[in-house]
Amino acid sequence: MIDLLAAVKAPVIDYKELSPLFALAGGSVIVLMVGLVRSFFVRSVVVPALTAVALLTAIGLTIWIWEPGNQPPILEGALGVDALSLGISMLFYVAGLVTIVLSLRSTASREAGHGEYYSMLLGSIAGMVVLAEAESLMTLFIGFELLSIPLYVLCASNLHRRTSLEAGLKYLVVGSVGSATLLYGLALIYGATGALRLDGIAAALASDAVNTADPLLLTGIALAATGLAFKASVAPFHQWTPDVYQGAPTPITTFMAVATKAAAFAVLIRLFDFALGLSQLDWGPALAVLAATTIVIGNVGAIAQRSLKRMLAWSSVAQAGYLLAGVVVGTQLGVKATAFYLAVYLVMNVAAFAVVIARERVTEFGDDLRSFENLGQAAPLLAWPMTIAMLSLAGFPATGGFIGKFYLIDASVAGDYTWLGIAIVIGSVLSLAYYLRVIAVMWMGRYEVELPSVPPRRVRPVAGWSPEADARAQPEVLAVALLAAAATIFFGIWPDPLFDVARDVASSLPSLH
Amino acid sequence: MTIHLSIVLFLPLATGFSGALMPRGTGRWAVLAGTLAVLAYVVVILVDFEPGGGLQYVTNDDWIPELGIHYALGVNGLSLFMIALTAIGWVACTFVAAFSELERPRLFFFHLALAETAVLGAFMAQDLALFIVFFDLMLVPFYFLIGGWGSGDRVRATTKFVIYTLSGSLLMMAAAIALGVLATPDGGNISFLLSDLRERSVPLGSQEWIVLLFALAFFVKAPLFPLHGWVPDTYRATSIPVLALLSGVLSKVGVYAFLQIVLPIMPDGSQHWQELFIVLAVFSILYGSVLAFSQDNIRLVLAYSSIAQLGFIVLGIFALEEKGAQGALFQMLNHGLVTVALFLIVGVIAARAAGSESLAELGGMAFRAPVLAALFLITALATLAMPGSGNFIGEILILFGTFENKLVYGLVAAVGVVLAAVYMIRVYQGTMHGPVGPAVESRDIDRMHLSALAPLVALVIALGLYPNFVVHRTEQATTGAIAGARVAGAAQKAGAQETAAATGASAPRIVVAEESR
Amino acid sequence: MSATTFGWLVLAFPLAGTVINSLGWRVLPGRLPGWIASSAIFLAFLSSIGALIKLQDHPAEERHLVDSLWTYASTADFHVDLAILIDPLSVFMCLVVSGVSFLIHVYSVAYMTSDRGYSRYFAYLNYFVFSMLLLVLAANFVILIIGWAFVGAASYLLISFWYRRTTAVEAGIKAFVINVIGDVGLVIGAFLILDKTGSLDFLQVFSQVDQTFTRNDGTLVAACLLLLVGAFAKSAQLPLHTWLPDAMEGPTPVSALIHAATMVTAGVYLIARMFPLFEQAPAAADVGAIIGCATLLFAGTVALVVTDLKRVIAYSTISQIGYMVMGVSAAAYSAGLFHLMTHAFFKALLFMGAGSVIGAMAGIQDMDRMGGFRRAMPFTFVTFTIGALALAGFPFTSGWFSKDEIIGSLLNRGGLYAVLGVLGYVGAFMTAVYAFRMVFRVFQGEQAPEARELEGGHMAHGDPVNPMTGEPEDTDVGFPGPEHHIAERDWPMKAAMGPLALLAIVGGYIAIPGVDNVLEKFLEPTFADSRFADTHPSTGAEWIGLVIGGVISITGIGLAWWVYIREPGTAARLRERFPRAHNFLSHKWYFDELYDAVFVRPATTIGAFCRRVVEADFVQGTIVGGATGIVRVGTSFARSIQTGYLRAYALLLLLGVAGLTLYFLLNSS
Amino acid sequence: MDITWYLVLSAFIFAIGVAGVISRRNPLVVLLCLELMLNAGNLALVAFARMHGSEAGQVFALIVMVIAACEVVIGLGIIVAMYRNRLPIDIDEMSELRG
Amino acid sequence: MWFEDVLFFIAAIGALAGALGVVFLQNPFYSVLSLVCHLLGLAVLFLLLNAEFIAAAQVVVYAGAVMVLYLFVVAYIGGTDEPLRPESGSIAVLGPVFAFALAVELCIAFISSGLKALDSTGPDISRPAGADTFGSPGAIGELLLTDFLLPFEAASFLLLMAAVGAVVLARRRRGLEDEGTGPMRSRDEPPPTETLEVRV
Repeated sequence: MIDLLAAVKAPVIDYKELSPLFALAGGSVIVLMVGLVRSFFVRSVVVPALTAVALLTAIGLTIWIWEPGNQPPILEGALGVDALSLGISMLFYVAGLVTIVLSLRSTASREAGHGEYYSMLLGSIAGMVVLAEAESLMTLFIGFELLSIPLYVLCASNLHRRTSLEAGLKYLVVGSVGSATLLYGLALIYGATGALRLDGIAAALASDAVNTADPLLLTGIALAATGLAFKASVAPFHQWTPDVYQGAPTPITTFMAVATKAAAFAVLIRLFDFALGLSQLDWGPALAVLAATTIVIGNVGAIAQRSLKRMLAWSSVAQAGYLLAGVVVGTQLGVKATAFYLAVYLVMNVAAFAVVIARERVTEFGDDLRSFENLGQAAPLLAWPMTIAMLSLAGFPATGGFIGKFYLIDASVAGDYTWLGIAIVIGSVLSLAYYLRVIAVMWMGRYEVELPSVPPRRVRPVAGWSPEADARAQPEVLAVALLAAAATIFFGIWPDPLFDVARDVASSLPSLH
Repeated sequence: MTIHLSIVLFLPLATGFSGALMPRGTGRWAVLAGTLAVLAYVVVILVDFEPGGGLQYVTNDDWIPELGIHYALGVNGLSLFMIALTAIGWVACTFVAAFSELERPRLFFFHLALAETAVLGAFMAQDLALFIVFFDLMLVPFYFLIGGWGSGDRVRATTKFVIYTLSGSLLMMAAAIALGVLATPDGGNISFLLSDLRERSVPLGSQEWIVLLFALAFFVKAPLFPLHGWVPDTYRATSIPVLALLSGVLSKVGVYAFLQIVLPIMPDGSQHWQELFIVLAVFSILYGSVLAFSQDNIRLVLAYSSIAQLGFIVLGIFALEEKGAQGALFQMLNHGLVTVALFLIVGVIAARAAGSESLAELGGMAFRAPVLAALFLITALATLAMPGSGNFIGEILILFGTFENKLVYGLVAAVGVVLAAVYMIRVYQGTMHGPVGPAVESRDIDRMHLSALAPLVALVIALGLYPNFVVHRTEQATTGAIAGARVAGAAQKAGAQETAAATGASAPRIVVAEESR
Repeated sequence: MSATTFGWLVLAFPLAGTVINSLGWRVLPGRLPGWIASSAIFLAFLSSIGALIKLQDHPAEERHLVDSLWTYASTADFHVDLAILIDPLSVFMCLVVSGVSFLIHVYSVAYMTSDRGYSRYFAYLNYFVFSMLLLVLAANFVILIIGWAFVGAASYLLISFWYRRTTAVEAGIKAFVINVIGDVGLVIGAFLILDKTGSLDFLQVFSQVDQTFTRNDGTLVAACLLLLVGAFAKSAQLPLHTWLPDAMEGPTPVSALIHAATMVTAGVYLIARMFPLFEQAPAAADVGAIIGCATLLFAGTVALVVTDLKRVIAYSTISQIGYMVMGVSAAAYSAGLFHLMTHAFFKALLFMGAGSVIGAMAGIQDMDRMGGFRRAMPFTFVTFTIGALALAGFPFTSGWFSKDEIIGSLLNRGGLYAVLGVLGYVGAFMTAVYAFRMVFRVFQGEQAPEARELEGGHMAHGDPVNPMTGEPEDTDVGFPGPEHHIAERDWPMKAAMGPLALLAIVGGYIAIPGVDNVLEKFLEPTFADSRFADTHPSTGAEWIGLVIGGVISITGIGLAWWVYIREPGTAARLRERFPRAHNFLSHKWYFDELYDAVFVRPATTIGAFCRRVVEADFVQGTIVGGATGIVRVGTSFARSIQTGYLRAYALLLLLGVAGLTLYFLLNSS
Repeated sequence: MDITWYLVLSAFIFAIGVAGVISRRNPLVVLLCLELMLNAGNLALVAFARMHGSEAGQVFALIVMVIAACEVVIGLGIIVAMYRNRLPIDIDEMSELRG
Repeated sequence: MWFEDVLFFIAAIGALAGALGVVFLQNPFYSVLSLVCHLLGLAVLFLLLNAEFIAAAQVVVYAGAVMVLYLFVVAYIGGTDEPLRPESGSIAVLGPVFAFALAVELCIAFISSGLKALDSTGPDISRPAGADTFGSPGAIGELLLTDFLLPFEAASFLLLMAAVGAVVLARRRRGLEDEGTGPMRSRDEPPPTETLEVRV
């Protein structure tokens, strides 16, 4: 027995690098346990607090282990803890914190049970981290599922709303199809290169043993790309997005919108720009076409929406298109631009969703445009964040969105994808149509605004609040909205801090020129 | 003395913020004070500015080194009077607005102040990206100003306006980025600093489409035919003080950028499109004039007249000749001043005709409102470039410049001068002369508007008396701006002349000019 | 004080008058504005005399004084000073303009009394005089153009002075636009000259003409023709004359000042001023001469049939200016300017008389309703007749000398010019006829009711209607004042008409062939280097010419007497005999109709077309609508595939996978 | 037996799974079809493992089984929840969110 | 070796048949059973590919446990026949067609691939005596504890999450009522009437 154990060469476990993951996993278990306590106070105050603590710890640890430049993978090539993964993980943590705050009064967390709700949130975040750090196909797939499965549940967690369950089911089924496709693609890549580790794959492609244009490999790439594109809601794999975003509890929608997308792009960057970088000439154009399609589809889809959540879902599809441009060019600049835009994208979407939550809890129109009429007079403190978010999403200057788009266009032009830059521009023009409408509804009175012809789908108010209740009744949401809006402006005027992070992120992929 | 442009630039915004935080009644005065302070500062600059001294009062710090964007401000002959125009226009319009009844006044004046900062920034920016930032930024306040305080179908109008303008300027942004990237030498760092871009060179092929996209943005803003689709709705919906600024000041940003940015950086590209742009300009002159005298609503007459006027300005710029460019720049100033004045007058008139602005319902006001009539007459005559007004010098320089290079186009454009006389006099008579209109309930101009308008009109007259004040200060800058393009043009013309000589037809200049077009 | 200082003063006084009157419109009482204005002009007149004296101190060859206040505008090769040029020609013009203007101001003081726009009127009038003087004093093209346009604006303002008359408004815009056309012509001409000679300054240009241009150089001819366009627009020569008859909508003194004595002769001045250019481009000069001749004949024929008193005089003005243009184009400069001066005297006089009569007629201008005013208005009758005699070129009146000097020098040039000269005699005959047609129809014949009332001692007061359209007048604007003023009653009018009548007779004696030619000697320095400086018809020839002219005018007057006094109704019978001819003439050769068809209507149609079709269908429809349409389609598509059916989503996903895989397979090796 | 055979087989199983997902309305059966797709992946992985002679693929397959189980659990959970809420157990009925 | 080939074909046919059965059988109950059959077929194939442990796991865990879970649920919600109303047209047709197309594409990819190894039965994988043979539980276990430690752990964590999720979704709702007394009683609690509505 002893000798048998001796025979096993135990792997070196780098606890330092893994610490954030431990924080998350441990946190989620603890939260789960604490959640079993019967006291309402413990459930609805301590549990979120603990979750927040876990996330803050993770943030702290991430900063502690922050290390730009190319890092060797750890745990036998399972994880690559480098600036890319760490930087993007930061977004997950922030998104998680925001979600906690937004969930404080939500029915979802109570119906799911606070302990389970928050522990699954942490679990999903852990999955994202694993996905972002994945250095081998296996880890990649596990991370992918670990992020998805809790989300399926969370989407459905508003168990008394038919739409919520519908969202859960749709997300589950389509998502599983996506992951199965991804799995098959990974299998083919494994078959073609004989390696599960990304660096192994890169090496195999570099060696002349494997032809970078081998049908097996390319087919694998195609299927894998599909799976990931699905998560990033890139057209034509975007269709789940509007339905799920609309059906899911809004805090979860916020989380999905910002965090899931970030995770998907982290892994896209790692898989395509790092592992498959050598066959960029093969997959580049295809992804570019996908990006352009996504930009167009997302924007035109958003134009006719009355439900804010749905509109933001469509717009997030469009944004995915913009982001994909950064991946397509496969350059340092591209990675930087993508990372930067992801961060900006987070703040501006959080601002928008926070306002949506604040409104849908108090009006009987839910997230329909009508619940924003004349918000400018009624509650300027809510109207301003929304306005700023919309302007930023539309890419007006002095907001983060402007710098982000500028950066992305810069990247695509520098990467000889000028037409993709033009596509981004055209997309932004289209997007004005619906972003400006929101602003108009809020500031310019109802009667002048021509709303889309489709009859408003009466979303039953999530809450039974009296209509005269306003933002002041939920200060935490207001605070989130204001903070996010402030950040949007800040990054639009002083983006340098973000640029430094982006530079570190890109520095972890030295193979790119 | 040391002059800090940043102060001038952000003063309005600061006052706007403080005004927004002040109690309801007082915010407007803060903003008004801010605009006045800016004006004072600008006057100091005007006095202190050293003609022929090139770029002055330069501020140049890194803003976003990652993207090669600098926070670079400066004033040269080109921007000097544009800044002055901005300051003056804003004082006048803020003044008028401050005395009129508004809902949500603090918000209104905040946006007004923000707009001034943006416009000033666009004129001061010495970095392409910074220019674009301000160029797009100015849309935000105007979006709110039109949509929030306009009348009629204002939301559709303002949305149309923003989409139109932004679709132009976003394409320009793409082009600008391409310019920056392509101009970056291998191993060099990307930089959008105008001075850097001027030194770096871009291959002709790329220059061509880049210039085209720039022109698209600027022509939409100007506006030129056929990119003026937003004009009628917007002009109808916008409230008078805002409209005065929109038409008087904003329309100049684009054409100004031709001189400041496009021509110096991409001379060959500009030269390449000279023909097209001149044709567009001439067409706009004729089209705008014709539509102007077939409109019934005063605002629309002025709207289309400014299309024609901007056509003249573009014509002057792309004559690629000192006189032309000089005239164009001067004309920007003149047209800005008279337009602001004209729209304020329109407001006064409408107030005396139960809000009606239709020529059919107006008329015969002069008798009870002689002062108003006099002010209107002077501005109207100035607008139609009556000799003795600054506009005349501007226009004659533009025409001379055009004759020099493109005689035939110049002759066609000259028709526009006559048409201008027709529609301006038509408006003047339609409101002030003729039988008393049904809607008219005439009384003379009130003190407030008088004190806003009198200085403007005085300024117009002064420019007519001593235009050289401007011309002298701007000469060096304009000459420099078009120098590059002229060289390119001269080369081409030389070729043309040789061919002309080869075919035996040489002697009189007219012939040559015709052939070289 | 130097001559140039006087020159600036000449400009300063009227300007000051303008400012005072326009600012003091509310405070100045009674006739004070009028007197202020008149004195301003009088001071200007004195300063011109001062300038004259100072100028004469200089030796002949140095009588070109330029003085500049400041650089007006200067960039590249375009350099303009705000400068005036004092030389005999400009001084002469100053004297004529300010002198005649002064008298007309005085006349207006009375005539316009009780008009509600009294001080506005004098502000305009002073402004006009200022502009006119600026025009004649200008030392370079730009200043010239400025003055040129200023007088145009002033005339516009005064034509539509009674601005609630629709007719006045229309006349105003017509005059303004045609003047602008002229300005544009000048501008382009100026450019061609600047482009070749590199200067806009008169003296410099003139000094370079001979080196720069060959004889009849293409550019130069073009430039001169463009200058002629300007001149013709201002001087109402064919084909740009149509505005002048309508301009009679303005108050009568205005017609006297602007549309007879001064402004309309600016064209003549221009040609004279530009003589070096024209002499280097004889082709252009010929064009000028021919058109002048054509104009004088055309206008004469029309004047024979028009019944509106003021319009008859207007057409006679057009015709007389035809003589001047013909003269100066044919290098008979002093002759042309001489006629300019005398014409200013007698034509102003005629208008004043007409104004007096119209006053008596309570604003009616139609000769058909006049008659028999001789006894009612003796003074007016006498002065008007004197004017008519001078106009008709009756021997020993000023018109006799000046007109025949022109024709004489034409004949002397020979060739084409001789022909023109003969035609000039034809014109002279018509002139005599229509001049006395007026006299006889207004003052002789059976009395009009107004005349009878006036004899009865009180004034006719019809309720004010617009004589053209018959629409009721809006007395707010004071047309033509609640009460009417006639020379018989108001001394300032007499005071103005008397001197003019005198001048209309003796004005000619400054240039009696053989005796002396003060004018020519005085102008000599200006035209010193003219090619034709010393080609003069012999005194004998001139006298022969004078005799012929005298005979012609007497026969003309006789014919008029026969038709209108001896055999009344002859005119009617003629009308019966030749209805077509009569229609043709009374419709002024259908010029207005022609222009309406050729320019006005097409322009408006194009405008309507652009508004309805281009703007609506192309700009809004195609560009805007097209874009939005595409987006709409895309939107509905994106929504239509978003069916909500999970299986549909899965299907699309599958499609995507299959498609992507296919693409990669095709790209694989 | 050549590896290719196994792969071809897995390809067809995968396709059948997809077809099932698309054409069946009963969520239970749809879940089963998802299982099919995952199994196809497994087969491919194991086959490749054999081809490369390394067990990595097999481990991957093992992990995938776990994951498949998890998906099943969640799927069944949602179905049960739907049942609890008296919602029809039919995918086509769950199409309130659309457009 | 003929015996292996025969076995392959039998197993392959079994697997395919099971798969088809899942899709085509109306009654979910039978679908589950045919999936079991499919899984068994796969297990045999795994054996043929020298993956004993995987095969075993397949049979025990998958075909055993998971399928039982299925059966329970089917029984719980009453696995009624899917009503045989005509499938909503185009989708039902297009689905199989494109699925088949995809299969064909994949096959093309496998066949046209340049890898020689594909057309072999794989390299020799015999191990020295004493060491665990290829794919044996020992070998797999060792790998799980060494090279693939993290996936192993992560998988376990994933199972935890799944369990929690299952609990959340499937447990009887109770305790919502007694929860509403805390200091931070959130006011957006759904009124009971609403829940009733939703249940319809």
